[in-house]
Amino acid sequence: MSETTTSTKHVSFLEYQGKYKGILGWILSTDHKRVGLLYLYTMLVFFSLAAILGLLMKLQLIAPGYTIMGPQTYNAMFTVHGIIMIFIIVVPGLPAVFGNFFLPIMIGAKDVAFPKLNLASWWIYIIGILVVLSSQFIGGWPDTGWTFYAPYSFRTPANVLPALFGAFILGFSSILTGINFVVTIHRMRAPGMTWFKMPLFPWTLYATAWIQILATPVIGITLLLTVMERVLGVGIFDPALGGDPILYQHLFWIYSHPAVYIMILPGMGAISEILPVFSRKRIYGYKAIVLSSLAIAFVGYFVWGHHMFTSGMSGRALYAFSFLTFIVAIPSAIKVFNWVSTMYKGSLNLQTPFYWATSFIFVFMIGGLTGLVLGSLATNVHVHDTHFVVAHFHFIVFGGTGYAFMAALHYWFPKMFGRMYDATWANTGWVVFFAGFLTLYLPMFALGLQGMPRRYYDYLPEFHGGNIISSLGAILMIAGALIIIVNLVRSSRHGVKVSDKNPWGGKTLEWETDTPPTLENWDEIPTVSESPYEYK
Amino acid sequence: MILGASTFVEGVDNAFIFILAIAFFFLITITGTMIFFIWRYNKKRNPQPTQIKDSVSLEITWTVIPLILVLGMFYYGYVGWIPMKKPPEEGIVVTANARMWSFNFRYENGRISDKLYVPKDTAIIVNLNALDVLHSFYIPAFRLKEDMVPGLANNRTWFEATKTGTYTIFCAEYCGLQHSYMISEVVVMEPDDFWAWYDDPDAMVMEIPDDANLALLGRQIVERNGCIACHSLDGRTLVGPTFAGRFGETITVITGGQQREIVYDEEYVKRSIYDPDYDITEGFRPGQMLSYQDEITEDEIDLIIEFLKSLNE
Amino acid sequence: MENHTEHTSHVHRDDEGDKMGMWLFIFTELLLFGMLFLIYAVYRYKNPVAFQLGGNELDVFMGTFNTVILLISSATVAMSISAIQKGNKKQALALLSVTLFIAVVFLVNKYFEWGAKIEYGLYPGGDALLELGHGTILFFGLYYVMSGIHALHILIGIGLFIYVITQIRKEKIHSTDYVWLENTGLYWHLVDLIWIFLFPLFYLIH
Amino acid sequence: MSQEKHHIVSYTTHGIVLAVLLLLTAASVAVTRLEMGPLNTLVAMLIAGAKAAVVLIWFMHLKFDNKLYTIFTVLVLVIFLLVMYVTFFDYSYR
Repeated sequence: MSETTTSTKHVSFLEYQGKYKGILGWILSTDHKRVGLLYLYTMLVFFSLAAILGLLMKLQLIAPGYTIMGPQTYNAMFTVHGIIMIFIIVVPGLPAVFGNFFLPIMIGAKDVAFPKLNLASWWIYIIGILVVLSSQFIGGWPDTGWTFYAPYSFRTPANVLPALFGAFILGFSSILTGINFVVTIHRMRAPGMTWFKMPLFPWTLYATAWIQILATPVIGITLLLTVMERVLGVGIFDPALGGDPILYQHLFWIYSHPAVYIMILPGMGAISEILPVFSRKRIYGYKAIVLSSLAIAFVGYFVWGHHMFTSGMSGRALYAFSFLTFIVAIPSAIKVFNWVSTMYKGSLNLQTPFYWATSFIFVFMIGGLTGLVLGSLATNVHVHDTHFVVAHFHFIVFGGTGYAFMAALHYWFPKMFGRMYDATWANTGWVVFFAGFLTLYLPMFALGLQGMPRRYYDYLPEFHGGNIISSLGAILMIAGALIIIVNLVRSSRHGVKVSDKNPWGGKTLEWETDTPPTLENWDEIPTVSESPYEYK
Repeated sequence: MILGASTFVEGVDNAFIFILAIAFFFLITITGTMIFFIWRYNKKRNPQPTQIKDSVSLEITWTVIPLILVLGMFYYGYVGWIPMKKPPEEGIVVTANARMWSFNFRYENGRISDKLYVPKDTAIIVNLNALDVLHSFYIPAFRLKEDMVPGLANNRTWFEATKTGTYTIFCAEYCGLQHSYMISEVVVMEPDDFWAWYDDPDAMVMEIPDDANLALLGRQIVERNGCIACHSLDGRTLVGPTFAGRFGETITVITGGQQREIVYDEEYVKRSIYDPDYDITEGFRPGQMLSYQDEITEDEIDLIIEFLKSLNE
Repeated sequence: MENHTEHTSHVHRDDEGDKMGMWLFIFTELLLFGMLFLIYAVYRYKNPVAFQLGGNELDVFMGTFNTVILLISSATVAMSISAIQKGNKKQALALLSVTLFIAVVFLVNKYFEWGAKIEYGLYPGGDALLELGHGTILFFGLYYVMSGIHALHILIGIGLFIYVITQIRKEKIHSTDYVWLENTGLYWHLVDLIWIFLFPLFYLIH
Repeated sequence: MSQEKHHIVSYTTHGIVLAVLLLLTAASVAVTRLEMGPLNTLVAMLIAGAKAAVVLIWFMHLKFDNKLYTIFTVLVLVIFLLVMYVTFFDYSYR
């Protein structure tokens, strides 16, 4: 009898049997860890879908002219690819998966502040996805691009409304997650965990959550107005009725630029967790990283205009935005320097998460440095709306957020599933993926400099060379992604069991709970006395 | 860098070189350092880590130095860009009209062309005019890009070409189905050649010699106005119905919600050009084409009809 | 492994946290309306004359009346919180009923106001409006969008008040657990706050 | 942990606050009758701002609650006003 009580006390959240059984026990569970995994599985499905769309697009571009699809299909594909990748994958991305799973554990709490709301935001997310995808069955896919620029978005005969509504609903999910995290961090830190003893991942989630709260309503109202424009013709963005299409762009980017920081900040946080653990060293410049995260979150609100350098804005606005853009580059640079310094004189444990983390720094640097080209006025005018931009933001959003996501997944995997993945396959997947990634996106920089515009179904013969390489890279990258996903999915069920609480030797609180954690994470809320990452 | 042929090229390319040089320097140095650390401090070689204290002065150093560098980038970008925003007082004024999915260019003397013909070493001021949705006027060789925004007052740009030749004009802002085919050319000529072309009276007044090939003239009008972006000449269905083999046939159209059968005749062609949404051929969507009321004259329509007739053969 | 029912899913109560959550939600609302105000500011700047003329079309008396009653309802809701803190259930219910009533009156007014305009053809896409200039179209477009979204918030507020009143009756909300009422109050003040700006922007500035 | 002591605001205070708000409303309506050109807008916005501040401070309890909420509110307003300001960098110089 006594044995059963201990075992019930320490049953993992994966096996815990609550009010509901089977799948209902998951989709109705308010446990933050199960909600996190629900997001993970949903994202896995839709990432695969959008990645396939991306691959098909690259195959279309392997040669000029009609290759495998017509222009309407192609335009619909890059639209749906963009909407899924942005609104369904990278914006919720790390916060929804790893934030939900690890934020409460890392600050020593039993759950988030509003567990029911947390589950509700997953449901809202699912509803949003279904609305977006419903367009396929009620009138076909939209063809506006994920930016829904006015006035095309209400002139096109294609079916745009479901996508607009869906993205609007997805925004609610994002806001609710943000509110939940801010309150959780303010109210539920373990005794002794002062602000500056909080690990960096929660810190970046905090900065991110504020952006989610304050920026998402902007896109909400913008999408809503576009819906009204299409349905009622209110004229707010319609030049035929006196509206200003450039104002649409302002509003769109007032959200969508901070959204880039929603995407990247938690990734930076995850990298800041991983590097000290695998270097066996304290993170270098803890406070600098915290402050630069907050600075990015704040200044990030005022640089949206650099997406509009050729939009017809006034000249004065242009150089104000360019100037601010260069200012916001500095905090990211500071982070890179601190990460590299963390490795200095460490004892580097060369494991899969570490490979992902270092390759993150590499691709993120390329993304950031090409961002400088885009931030400068003269150069921007030439490469704006070309493949250069496409390459740049894939380096940031996929290279940055995507690599950080992979690093985090390989880092926390044993804690989440209580099993270990096959390291050889994981490393093989990383090599193939990394090689494919560079082959896919680097040529796009060259194509952009040559002047190939983006969202191009067909192109002039002079752009053929770069496109062939890029398309082959896409195939290689998808192969790498396949290896990684198969390895992880297989290992989550059949991998070697891990019972060690702390397989990597981390210092943050999540490594003090059971593997995998029990329902409420802690028998007793821990008390914190040291700052995180205190390696001796 | 790539081919450059305008006065903006130098400033823009200088900014490119400055930024890319710094970017490559940092990328190579930092990546090199990381690789060195991985080699030098990996667990086998360095089993015992050494803890290092944070250094405020180091943090300040690597905040200030990049700050100075990016301010330099801002400066180069600004200097290379400012001439683009300052069109000169005098120059040749051209109005660029963009619609889904073609450009045309109207000169001050009323001459209209589907390609932009300009003289070398002369300032060309381009009024940008979008008729339906956003387009963007992009000439990579001139390092020039500016969006064409419907309804935007004073939407213009300018350039001065420095080399004769033919350069591509792209539409860089996504504008729908045929976006990637919305391409034109800018032809830079010696000033004498340009003025000869500009003042060519034959191109101004349409005097059709008796033995002229009317169908060929019609074809030129069709091409100049970008009709073939949407209406194929070989029977394929694009955005609108094909031109091939239709003239004189009986077709089914929707007029004011009513389906009816009419003959594809002179009157129908004219109505379709001036009031495109009046009759919609069955299977196509209204609202796709704007009226060409002020752009194609009735005389030109007669030539277009000759061309359409020729397609039946 | 069937019997884990003894595990009590911890009842975590944190009124301060709940209130903080509400404040954060209010911030999202502020930004949402803030962007509408931004659009308004831009178009007013671009079409000053048309916006002045548009303002003349609206009934200042109606607007003032709605402002006054909305302010009163804000006061009654604030008082109802004091009442519940003191444990005075009856007073709280009475004050909330007044608020609820005012909310309904506000919507009825709006209905008549909109109805009169729509009859004239002054609605997006309406014949009378399309004949007027671009600036006026924008003014009325914004008028309908902004007061419409505001009215939607009033509607949600009515739902919240009905819920809170029933909860007070059921003694679910009482002098030591009234965060629901407090948050509903915050929400209602937000609705008031927005109207405080909508009123001069549409009805007053000529 | 959640039962910190709460300040109970008296009915009188609420009454005074309401009176002030109604007075400001009346002032706002009255001022419109004067012809002051562009100043009209400014005055109307200032009065609206004052009313909003009164609602925030008394009705929404910022005066009595944790100072954190005041900081948040100010921060949000600052961000909003800056966004507005930056947007007008475009429109004022177009």
